[in-house]
Amino acid sequence: MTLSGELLKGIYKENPVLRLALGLCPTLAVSNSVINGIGMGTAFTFVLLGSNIIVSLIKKGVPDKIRIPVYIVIIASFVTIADLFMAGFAPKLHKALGIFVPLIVVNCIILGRAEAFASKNSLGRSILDAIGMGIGFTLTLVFIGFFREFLGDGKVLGTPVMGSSFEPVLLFILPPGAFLSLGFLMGFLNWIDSKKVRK
Amino acid sequence: MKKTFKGGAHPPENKEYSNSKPIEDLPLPDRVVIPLIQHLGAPSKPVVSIGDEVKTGDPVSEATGFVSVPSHSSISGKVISIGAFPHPFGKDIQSVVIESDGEDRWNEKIKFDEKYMDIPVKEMIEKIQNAGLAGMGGAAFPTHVKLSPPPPKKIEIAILNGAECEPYLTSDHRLMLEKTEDIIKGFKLIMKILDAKYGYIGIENNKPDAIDKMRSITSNEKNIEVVGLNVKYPQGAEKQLIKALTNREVPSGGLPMDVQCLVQNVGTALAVYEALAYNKPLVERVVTVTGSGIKEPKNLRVRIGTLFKNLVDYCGGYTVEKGKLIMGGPMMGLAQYTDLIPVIKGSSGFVVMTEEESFLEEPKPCILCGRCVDTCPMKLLPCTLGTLVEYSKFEMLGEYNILDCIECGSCAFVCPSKRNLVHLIKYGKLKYNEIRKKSA
Amino acid sequence: MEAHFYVSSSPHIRDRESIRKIMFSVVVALIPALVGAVYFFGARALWITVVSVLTAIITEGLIQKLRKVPVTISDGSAVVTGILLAYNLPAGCPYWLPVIGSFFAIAIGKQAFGGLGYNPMNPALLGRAFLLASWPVRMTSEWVAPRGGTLSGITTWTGATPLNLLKQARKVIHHKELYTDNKIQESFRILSDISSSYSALFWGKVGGCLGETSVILLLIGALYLLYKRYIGLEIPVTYIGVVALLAWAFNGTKGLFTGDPLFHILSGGLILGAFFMATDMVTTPVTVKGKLIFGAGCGVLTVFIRQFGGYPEGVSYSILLMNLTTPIIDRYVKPKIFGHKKVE
Amino acid sequence: MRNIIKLSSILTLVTAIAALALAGVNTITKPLIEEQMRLAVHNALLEVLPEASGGVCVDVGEKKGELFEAYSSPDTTGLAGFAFKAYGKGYSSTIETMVGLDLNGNIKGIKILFQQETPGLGSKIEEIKYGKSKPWFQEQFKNKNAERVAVDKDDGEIKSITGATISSRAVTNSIRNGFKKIKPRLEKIIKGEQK
Amino acid sequence: MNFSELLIIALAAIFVQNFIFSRFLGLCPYLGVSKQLDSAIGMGASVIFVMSLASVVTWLVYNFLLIPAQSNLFYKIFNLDVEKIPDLRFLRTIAFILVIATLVQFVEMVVQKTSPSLYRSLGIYLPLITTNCAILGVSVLNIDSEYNFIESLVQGFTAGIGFTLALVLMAGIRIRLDMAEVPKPLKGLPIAFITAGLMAIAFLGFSGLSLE
Ligand SMILES: Cc1cc2nc3c(=O)[nH]c(=O)nc-3n(C[C@H](O)[C@H](O)[C@H](O)COP(=O)(O)O)c2cc1C
Ligand SMILES: Cc1cc2nc3c(=O)[nH]c(=O)nc-3n(C[C@H](O)[C@H](O)[C@H](O)COP(=O)(O)O)c2cc1C
Ligand SMILES: Cc1cc2nc3c(=O)[nH]c(=O)nc-3n(C[C@H](O)[C@H](O)[C@H](O)COP(=O)(O)O)c2cc1C
Ligand SMILES: Cc1cc2nc3c(=O)[nH]c(=O)nc-3n(C[C@H](O)[C@H](O)[C@H](O)CO)c2cc1C
Ligand code: SF4
Ligand code: SF4
Ligand code: SF4
Ligand code: SF4
Ligand code: FES
Repeated sequence: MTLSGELLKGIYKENPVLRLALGLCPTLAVSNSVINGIGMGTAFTFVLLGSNIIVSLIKKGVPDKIRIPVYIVIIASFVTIADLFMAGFAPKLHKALGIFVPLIVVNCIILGRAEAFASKNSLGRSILDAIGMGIGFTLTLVFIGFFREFLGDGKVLGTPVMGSSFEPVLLFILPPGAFLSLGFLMGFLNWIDSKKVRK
Repeated sequence: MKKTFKGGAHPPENKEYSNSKPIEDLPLPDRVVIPLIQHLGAPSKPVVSIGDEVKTGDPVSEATGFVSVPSHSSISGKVISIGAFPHPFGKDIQSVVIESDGEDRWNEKIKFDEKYMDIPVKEMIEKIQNAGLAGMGGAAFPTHVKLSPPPPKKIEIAILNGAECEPYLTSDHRLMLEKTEDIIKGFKLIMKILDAKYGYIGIENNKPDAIDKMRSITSNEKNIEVVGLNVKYPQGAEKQLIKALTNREVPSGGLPMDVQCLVQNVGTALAVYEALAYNKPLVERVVTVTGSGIKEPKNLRVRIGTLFKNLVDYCGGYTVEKGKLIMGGPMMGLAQYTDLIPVIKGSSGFVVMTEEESFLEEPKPCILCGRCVDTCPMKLLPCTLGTLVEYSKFEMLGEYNILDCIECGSCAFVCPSKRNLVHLIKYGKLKYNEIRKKSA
Repeated sequence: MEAHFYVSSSPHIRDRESIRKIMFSVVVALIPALVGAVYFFGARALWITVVSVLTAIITEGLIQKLRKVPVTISDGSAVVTGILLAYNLPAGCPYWLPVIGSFFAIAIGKQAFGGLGYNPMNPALLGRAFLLASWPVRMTSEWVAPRGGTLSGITTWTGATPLNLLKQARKVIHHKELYTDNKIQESFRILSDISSSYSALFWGKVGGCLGETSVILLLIGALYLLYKRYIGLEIPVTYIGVVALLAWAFNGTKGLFTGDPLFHILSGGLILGAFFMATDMVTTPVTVKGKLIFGAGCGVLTVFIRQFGGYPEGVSYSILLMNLTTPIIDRYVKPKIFGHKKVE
Repeated sequence: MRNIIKLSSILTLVTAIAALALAGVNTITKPLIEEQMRLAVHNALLEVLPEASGGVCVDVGEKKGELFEAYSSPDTTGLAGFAFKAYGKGYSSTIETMVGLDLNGNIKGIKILFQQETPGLGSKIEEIKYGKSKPWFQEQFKNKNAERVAVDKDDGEIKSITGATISSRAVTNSIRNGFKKIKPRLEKIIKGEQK
Repeated sequence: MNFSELLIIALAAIFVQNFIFSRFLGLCPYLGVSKQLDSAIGMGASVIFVMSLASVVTWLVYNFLLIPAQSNLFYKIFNLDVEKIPDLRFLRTIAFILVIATLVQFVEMVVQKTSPSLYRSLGIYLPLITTNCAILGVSVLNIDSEYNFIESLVQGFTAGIGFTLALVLMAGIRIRLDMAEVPKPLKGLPIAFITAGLMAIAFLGFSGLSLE
């Protein structure tokens, strides 16, 4: 695969959330606003990038039997770093994302990429993969976040954009709205794909 | 004790077309087609060749095992062909075709035997097999097999099935009115063969005249009781009949003898009597020809092998050009694509429906209304069975006990979505059995 | 003459019942309540119903066109959904509410799953739950007082619908420390007055969703459906029975077995729900035993939500929640098959 | 066996390195985080008790961070008022409010510190109307006596949010009840100060 | 300790703040293992067990090792000054995940040894559970909510029950969806999400629950 392909695949073709159905919990939980999506996406990308780099660097030295535990420790370390810095520099966001920051550690995308990609590929490719996947994840969160914030709260990035006569569809900002938005987004992508295939 | 079972349906009875028509003898046909398969079990093997002269009652084929019966010529004449001919089961089947000599000369051995009651049981059973008896209630299971339960089993209750729950059909009804004594004699023979303690005669309450007649004839018999049954389909189905009369449930996968019962159709009882008392093989039976597609519906005594077309012509012909021809009743009967099919031992009637009557709506998705569940006499979940088959989930059919289905058609009848449940279930049974065989 | 015969699998005759007949009978059965709604709440009740039904039909037709499947709007199921959704709205709500609700009910509650027969949950109730979650203020404050009566059905109290009144009063009494004496006394008076609302509740002279208020008119329709055997008594009777029992046992303010079962039966959407919505066959169990469990479950949940929940009324959520259990009930609760010793 | 020991020691080593690295990060961020937390409280205090600006707030709570004294000058003299944290169970969260009081028990300002009420409904307790700079719901509390605040539905003066009576009540009642609870202590402190 | 408080924790974990429908924790196994009823029940049972156990163990780790308070073992054993106890809270994430992973491994081993039949029905789900955020989630939530030991256990156990409830209901519905004419683009995961959304709407009926 070309290098740019390595970067871009995570955005659409192998989008971790929409295509691989991984990392669903944070996607649904923090996608109620754009800003949450950006925050989560950034933290996630940082952890993914960090762990992909380290895993790719040490891939030869780790015995197979303890590969997973070692990866988990590495990932957990980066998560903690992200967690601590976020608490120090962006306390509001940190509070809004709640337990989903520490939970990045079990996010299946990260372990999945470490396992399936970084442990088998060169450092450069692993970095590109991490950035691509991170962007794919972040974009998905931001997209769903935009949709939910706009419909459910009448706001974009926290600023009211609809007139006062607009009565937002509260459901979208509530938990069911997350499921419905993601479900229909996935269905929509399937529909587009089927159109493409027919052509 | 409630004289019925749980579930069931109430299709329109439509018996008035023919229930007051006395049985008439159909004039002898010019030729008969005698299929070698008219019963459940191994097909019989022909014993005549083309050109042979036969008399009425002469065997034309022999049984090929215990669960098999011979066929007999139903007229006198000459064998003109042996080959595959259209058959009510929907495919062509090996048959012996006999051309009538118009004289109806009977085999000499067929005559009244005064001491018929005294022959040993074993011989009786042999005679019944040789007479070619197969159940006349529809399934055509060889009668002698049912009458010889394997040693540890003991039949305590013999049941005469006069329910005739299928709409339209009236042949059993007319027989019970016109041949009452002979039927009872046959029933007593059956009880004697089995050494049965009690006899029940179950008749649906829509035939009060038959109940009265049967009661008057059996009033002196202490161990025979005539029981009026709720009018409900499928009251005549073996398991449901036993449940209604004795409150016993034939276990799943089991046979009536597992609950010490045996069920025979009234026509079979008559045939048993004639086979033992007259040595008469099963060469004729009573057939109801009915439905709004028939000009003059009738009950006819017909030689086995007579083509259905002859029956129709005798009944004045069809009223319509297009319609549906069913051998048996409309709930379980087999639709025929031609009327050039022979009457066989299990043909209790032919129903001809008009085009409008035979129109079936497009099936729609199941709305889970549960009507089929309420109505199923076996207490299955027909809707689920149907859906599982539609989506090819054959391996799950066992969990829903598909093999317990008696294919009575009640579920499909009541379904507001007009689903072809029985069709699906039949197909499902086939597939499920395949899977079971493979894994066994 | 050479006759031509059709061939098909048995059985060759079918019952006259059809989906369409059943659905339009339900429509007929719902008409008395609509007449009542128009009488009590004015012509707006009729228009809301019309808007809701039309949206339901158009949505169903459009989606089926889009999906390129046969358009089945004439089977009447969308009409029933439309009417029932309208019956679940306050009479004073703006017209866009039934439009959006009906769209959600049909498009997402029903067609997304493949249409009639495939939806796991009651579409009309999903529509209502969607509206309630999205515009709670609209859905809980657009009440219209009935002609010649009050919202509460009690002449001396005008502020709220009966169950709301009860809920608020109970709350005040449980948290006396938070409220003024005035308020506490008032709450006690409400509790003692509540039984004077029976007749208003029975006839429908009370505030509430437009189709749920009149017990007698709903029962007339329900009797018709029972007579036609389109609904059975299993669910309604267990549902209402369990509500009565539990309300009597636990809803009193003076300890166990001091509750007012009659009030709980007559008020809110229980009659509408029990006879017309908990009986929707698509989303309820097929077996008799299953239906009894379903009805009882609805009863328990309704009382639980009325008693402890954030909403004064629990009927719609109870039915929706029990809808979720339907596939499991159908899977594990089977009738005893003829000839089997026991259900495994 | 030997293998197990080898594997365990590698794992331990990795973990130890990770722990050390994290300890390093922690020493950097810990003061930052603590400062953030302090700032949050401090800013809230200043907001609800502008009189105390310039002065410091001294924590006097039994439970850490529940009750504050405010002084009008840096050397902790001249008691200017109090602030306390009130907790009320709302619709879907426990709402945490900082309440500023003058010495007579009149509210000088309130600030919601934490709430997770339904967005668009209960969360309107923090809504800032277009063109305004302060949340209208919280502004209502200014200069009301903490002992007597109540929402309109309970015959009080605080206008509750439509469709979110529960959240409105939670804030209001938590302030009233919180004040009732600390009142004796406040009186004691004031007496001590006057001595 | 107050019984009604525990009841509130339980009701919240099962209904009001169901891990699936409200907290969004454990969605992978929720969607992955809800295609069949038997496996849903097996998975549910495993999660209930592991969640309870993890709640207890992580609570102990946090309160006896990580926080600088009198409960800390350093304080107890070395008689250290509270002020001087190292504040190891920053190690929470790494400690919890390792504890949980070890715990699951251990449980797997024990079950395999003691009850092969149980292992056959639950064993396959155990490895899946390590990377399930519901387990780590409940552990972190217990700490964030400042729950005591019993409260943590109750929350862990009942959250598992809530998870199982959601899983089993979903499995029932998905079996039915398998035999429905779902529009093509929505087949599979999309309709599963939509169903979960509608289920979450139904669970809104429990919102605002208060025991009084
Ligand atoms: C393989 C087989 C063996 C049978 N054996 C006996 C038997 O030993 N005794 C008996 O009374 N009936 C026996 N039957 C007949 C059934 O009880 C029943 O009468 C027959 O299947 C027709 O029933 P139906 O017309 O209700 O379908 C047997 C049937 C089959 C298929
Ligand atoms: C649905 C159903 C309905 C039946 N109805 C009758 C009936 O009305 N009369 C009858 O004699 N046999 C009926 N049978 C066949 C009986 O089950 C049974 O096979 C028959 O009475 C046995 O008698 P036979 O061997 O003499 O035919 C029915 C079978 C089924 C499956
Ligand atoms: C999805 C949903 C979320 C809700 N959120 C809140 C809330 O955040 N705060 C609140 O007070 N009430 C909330 N409610 C409760 C209702 O709006 C309730 O009817 C209202 O609090 C009663 O107040 P009222 O007397 O102003 O109608 C919510 C209701 C629903 C359906
Ligand atoms: C007795 C009966 C009750 C019904 N109740 C409802 C209902 O509560 N909600 C609804 O959307 N449709 C109802 N329907 C219509 C229909 O079953 C419904 O649209 C299906 O759920 C859609 O698949 C009902 C139909 C009948 C016959
Ligand atoms: S339907 Fe046919 S086989 Fe069944 S009982 Fe009636 S006549 Fe006999
Ligand atoms: S499932 Fe079989 S036994 Fe039951 S009603 Fe249908 S055809 Fe009859
Ligand atoms: S009768 Fe038809 S529609 Fe009703 S449950 Fe049975 S199969 Fe489904
Ligand atoms: S690990 Fe958590 S976030 Fe990732 S998919 Fe599984 S449950 Fe969801
Ligand atoms: S892939 Fe996320 S828990 Fe399995």
